[in-house]
Amino acid sequence: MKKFLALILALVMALSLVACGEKAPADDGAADDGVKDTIRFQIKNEPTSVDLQNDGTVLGGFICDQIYGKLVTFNDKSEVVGELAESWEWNDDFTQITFKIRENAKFSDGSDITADDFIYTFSTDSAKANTYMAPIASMEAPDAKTLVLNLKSSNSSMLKFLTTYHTGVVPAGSMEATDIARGATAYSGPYALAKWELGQDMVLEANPYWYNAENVAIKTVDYEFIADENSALVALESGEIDFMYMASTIGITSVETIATNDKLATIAADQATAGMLCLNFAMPELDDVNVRQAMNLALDRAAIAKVSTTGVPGGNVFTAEYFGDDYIPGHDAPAVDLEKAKEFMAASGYPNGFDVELKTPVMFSKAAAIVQSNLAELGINVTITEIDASIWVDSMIKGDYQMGFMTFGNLINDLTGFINLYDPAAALHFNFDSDSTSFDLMSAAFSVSGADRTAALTEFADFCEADLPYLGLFMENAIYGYNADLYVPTPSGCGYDIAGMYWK
Amino acid sequence: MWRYILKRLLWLIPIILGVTLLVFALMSLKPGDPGRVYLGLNATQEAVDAYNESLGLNDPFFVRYFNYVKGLIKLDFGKSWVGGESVNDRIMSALPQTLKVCVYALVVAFITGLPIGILSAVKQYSLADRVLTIIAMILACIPVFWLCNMAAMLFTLKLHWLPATGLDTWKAYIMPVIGTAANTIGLTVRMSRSSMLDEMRKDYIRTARAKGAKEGSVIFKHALRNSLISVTTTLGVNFSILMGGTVFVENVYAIQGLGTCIVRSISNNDVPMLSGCVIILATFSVIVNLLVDLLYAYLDPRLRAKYVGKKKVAKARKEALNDAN
Amino acid sequence: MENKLLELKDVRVKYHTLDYDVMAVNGVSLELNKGESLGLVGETGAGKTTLALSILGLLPKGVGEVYEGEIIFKGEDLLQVPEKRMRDIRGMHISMIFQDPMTSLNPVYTVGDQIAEVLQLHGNKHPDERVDEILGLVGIDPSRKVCYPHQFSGGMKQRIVIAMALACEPDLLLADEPTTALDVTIQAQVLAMIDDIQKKLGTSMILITHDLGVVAETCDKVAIMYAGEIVEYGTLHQVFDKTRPHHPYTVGLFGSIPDLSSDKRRLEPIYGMTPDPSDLPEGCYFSPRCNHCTELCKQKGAAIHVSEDGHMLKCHLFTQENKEAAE
Amino acid sequence: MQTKAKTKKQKNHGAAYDIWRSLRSNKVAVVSMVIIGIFVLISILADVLFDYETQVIAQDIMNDLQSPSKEHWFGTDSLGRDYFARMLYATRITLIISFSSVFIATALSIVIGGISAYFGGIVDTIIMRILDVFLAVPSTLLIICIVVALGNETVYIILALVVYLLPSLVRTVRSELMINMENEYVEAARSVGAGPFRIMLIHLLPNSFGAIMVRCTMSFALCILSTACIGYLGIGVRAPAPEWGRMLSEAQEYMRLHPYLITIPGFFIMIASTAFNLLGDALQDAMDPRLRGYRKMKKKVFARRKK
Repeated sequence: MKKFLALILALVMALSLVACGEKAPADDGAADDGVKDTIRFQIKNEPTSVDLQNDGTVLGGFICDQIYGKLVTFNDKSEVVGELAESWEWNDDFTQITFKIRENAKFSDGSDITADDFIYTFSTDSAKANTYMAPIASMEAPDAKTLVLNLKSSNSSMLKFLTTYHTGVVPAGSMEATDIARGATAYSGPYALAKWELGQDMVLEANPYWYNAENVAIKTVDYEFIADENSALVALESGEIDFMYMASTIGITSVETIATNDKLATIAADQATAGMLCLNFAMPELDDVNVRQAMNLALDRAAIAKVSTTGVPGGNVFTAEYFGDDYIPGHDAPAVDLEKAKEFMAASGYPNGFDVELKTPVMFSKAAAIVQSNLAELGINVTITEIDASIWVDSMIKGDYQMGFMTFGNLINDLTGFINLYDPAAALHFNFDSDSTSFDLMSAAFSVSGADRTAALTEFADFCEADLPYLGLFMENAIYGYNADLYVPTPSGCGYDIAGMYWK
Repeated sequence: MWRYILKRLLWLIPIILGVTLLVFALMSLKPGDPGRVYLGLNATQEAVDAYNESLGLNDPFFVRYFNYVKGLIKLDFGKSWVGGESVNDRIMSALPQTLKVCVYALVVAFITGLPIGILSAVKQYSLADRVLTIIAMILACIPVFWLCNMAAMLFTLKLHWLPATGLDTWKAYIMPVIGTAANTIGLTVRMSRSSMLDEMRKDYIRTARAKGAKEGSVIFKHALRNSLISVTTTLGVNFSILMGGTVFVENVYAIQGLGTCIVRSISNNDVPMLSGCVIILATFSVIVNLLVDLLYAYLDPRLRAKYVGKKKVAKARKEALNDAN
Repeated sequence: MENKLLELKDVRVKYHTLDYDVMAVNGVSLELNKGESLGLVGETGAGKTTLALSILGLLPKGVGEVYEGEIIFKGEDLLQVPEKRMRDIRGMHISMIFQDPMTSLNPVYTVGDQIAEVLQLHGNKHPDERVDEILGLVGIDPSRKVCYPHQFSGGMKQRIVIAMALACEPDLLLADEPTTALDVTIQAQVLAMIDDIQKKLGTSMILITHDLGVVAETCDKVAIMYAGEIVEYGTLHQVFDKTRPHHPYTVGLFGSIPDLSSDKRRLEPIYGMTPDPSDLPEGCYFSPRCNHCTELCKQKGAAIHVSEDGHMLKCHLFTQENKEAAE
Repeated sequence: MQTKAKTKKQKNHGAAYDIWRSLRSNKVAVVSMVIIGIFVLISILADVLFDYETQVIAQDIMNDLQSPSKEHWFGTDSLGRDYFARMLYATRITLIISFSSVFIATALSIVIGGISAYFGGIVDTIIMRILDVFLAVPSTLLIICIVVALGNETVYIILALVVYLLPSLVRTVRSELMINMENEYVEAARSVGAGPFRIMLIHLLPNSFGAIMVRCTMSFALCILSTACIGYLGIGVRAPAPEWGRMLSEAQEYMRLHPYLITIPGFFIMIASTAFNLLGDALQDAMDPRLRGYRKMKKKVFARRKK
């Protein structure tokens, strides 16, 4: 009997030794010496890589933001300010920018950040393929601390492109030295990647050589990967994590639950994604502009926004995020005006309404119900078909719907993607207006720049106002939960910089 | 004994190959367009086709399978469809967590299940037996994901005893391990109870009593040793049930194990990652089954003698004979 | 008096089941002296094994119960003895052999260990040479004590069980149909071996069987049991003597054995079945099957009639008033 | 002198009556049979009690997340649908899926098990090795692979469950048939010239019917649990049809403020699979004559003839 028990124990020890390898379980974050300077940051999934030039995933980008310094960045009033560059100046026709790099700008290993580092980083092949660096024609470094960028064509929004983490800088030659996806040799951002083994925790340490390192309060950032939103919320409530980030935003019910807990708070930032009601123009009734105008005036966008997002009602898709300086004030969502809507219906080819099917995933079921009751006023009776989330995006792309919900947050995250919305030939096409007028106007606007572009975009906006290729419903916002005694600055254009946070 | 082990090991290879064929065939039925997923929705169709070509998706089925197996032999599970990350690294980093939870769960299940089973067998038809059997039955049927959620709510939110996520401190192990082990505890109790009852009815128990042995030694020395044999057979099956359960437990307690990989690859339709995880888990379950079979053969002298081979016994007799004369 | 080893006084045993009781043994009185061997003969279900188990106190707990009578073993009433003392007696002073050798040995321990266990239980710290000795005694090659039960034939296993029973040289050996499961040739060997060991160690034995031939060869005394009662008890010579008066059941038993010497063509079997112990008939239990059955037999249980030389019969045929009625 | 034994006449019935009698006497079996009866009743009546279109799927946003009240016994879910109606309908869907997959799996297993047991040799080893492959993949993962690969129409879910149940069922059938094949009556039948199928149908199957029934009941419980598992992962029965697993995972969000949403489906799943498992256990006890167990120790040894 003893022989047998010994054998079982040996088997168990062998298996568990193999399993946990030689590493002792990770210690419990840096020992905080009285002053709390660590923050446990939750994100949904472990990023697949921290390669600043290739990383397509949202979470990877968020971490690159913290560890790679950029020439310029947004402040909390969404104005472009210098980060690694002290100052910059355009030439008159917006084809050349000259940056003056800060004297005290250093990498996390203490070496100086010079123009050559930028030139090296911007001239790797993956940089050339990156849309944000595509406009750069050539670069010069008159001296160590000045960088001159010559653009292919006059492009005023190039400055905006340089605020994204894609245009971060790494020490010259470091791309070849290490596999950049797992981390660079030295970091130019406020934080440096201290420890990251796949599957284990990811820890960032404050970069001592950061140009304003002295007022960075949080010294260590310990990332926790929790995929299930409910578990993350449980962790936040039990004080195991301090900041609940998820991927792009947290859900409505999490916001409600946090609201009931005074130890927690939420913070919101405008997001570049809009929720919209897409209309399939293959259906004659929806091809009639009067019907679209009628529906546009009948939708109660306040109620729809309340049930489907933490964001705000609104509708047009022309946001600062995409258009940079030449952003045209958006056409705000029209107020509900039933009489005018009924007039439009009467003027339309279908005065006494028609039947239409609205496909919706479970997360927009509530909004669908409101749309159904709103359109019923016009005699349009909507049957709601709930479709499985796994096939929702595919069926929208293939145009396999009459009316359907769509949000752009998870579909496009850069300019070209946005333009393609209107290109009938593009893979992602929403059957917007049977002809390609809106696409022609859109591509024309982007072939020019400066004042002509603004004029072209205004013309495009007016066309959309009149023709209504889709019905904008709400503007999503990114909302996150965090520990109430943590000060979180209002988020700037490109999301959250942890450097600005501190414990109260 | 070694001939038997070798034979079983040889049998392992076709089974693991069979598993890879099964999983690969299933996954190749999956309509999926890795190019589109990787390059994003606004990449041009040619770029997408080029990428698919590079992955070799257009080759005939058996060529693709052959390449896949060639990769497997070199322990290279190919590239994930999402973010092009190598599946290998992800699996190698996720495997320890899952194995830790599964092994500890197996031990916990065995250590709690067996004594309870014995107790309720020895005290048959007593109140304890009735109560324990019903609890064991409920434990065996409780849905894992529901149990974990409820436990997390109770112990983390209401009582603040246990941490909610991860496997950092030993306390963090408690809920995941018990969650994974719950079903197996139920099965072990039922299995050990019925095998103990069978053994207690056998004649050699009466012989032991007739020898004047204490009741305790009759139960533990004689009956338990025999019933352990049939209980160990369920060890192997239980281990693969445990691994099936990790998908849910790791999801609720945010453990970066293979279970989380599987859930993530389901939502991303990431086929190489899913098949990689499933094949690794299947391989481990097959290996553990083999280990359990060997343990079973070791425990049961009838089997062991058969594989020790006739030679040994014959040799013993020959020696005895030439001693005698 | 001192050589009286075992005395049973009106022992009655019943099994409790949830809706009725089974009367397995209904008043058995016996005596056994040192070195004597008693044959206990009867049909299946006559309560033979129950009697043996009750002597050793091995009746299933909470089910079997000796509700009346005494079992005096060397002056000590085993029914009052505490469990701990009883355990010392089992294997040391009284040991038992069971019917089916195939399942009586624990399959996962070596034969040597199982025999050694008895010795260790009763104070023998290093039992090895005793194990070899006892194995030799039962005719098994001591070197094979490292083998496992499944490596032995039925006959060999029974020898091992016997070795186990006789390891501590008990005073009394209860053998519950030791040879029934074996075929005839092995049966003879095992019986011969039991006989000469018994003579060598001076152990007295109660041999339970339904085979009168086996009793004839090995036992000194014979008791015939029917439906939980001893209906006839006497020395081998008395019971097997054709000329004496016998209990009708004994006559029936002998009638059922094909006797090569006599020229009788047909056997005279006993008709009917053993009565259901939970539903025993009134009066003498054998009355429904007895061809000498009288009205008296049906009403009252038979009295015990003991002849001068100790030949006991339990039947109305032999009691006084019946004898006058018969003349 | 002693209590009069029973007087009922002992009719000689086939094994089925004997099993039924022992089941009836086993309290646990009775309870589980009642529960299963209720579930079957629910799933039959679900269509009658609630109209699928208006009451089970139709959304009524205004009064969503009502806690259990008089007119909504189980309250309403996040889309205002009556939770009681959805639970009953989910019972119906789960039972239909479970029943069909168990039925198909048993039929298939009898065929495959029969072939493998009867012909033995190479055929048997091949079948066994193929089953080993299926058994190697941990249970839930096998179902996940199939459903992810083929899509989550109900047909594919049933196929996945059949493939999941098949190995253990085939092994039970095969071992039962093999045990029975050793009995002499198979030799006798063969000697009289009976063909393999005739032997299989008339001699072997009725005898191993007991063990197959036990395995069937246990498989039912496994089916219920697995349907719920894939439902929880979101790849089970497709929306908008209600299904326990998916209702449970959707209710996770509202766990704190509306706990009834998550407890009720979990409870149903547990009760259903426990009931089937308990019945399976009781069946196993009833099948096994040796096990006196719950059967009130009716001694089979003493023949009981009315004098």
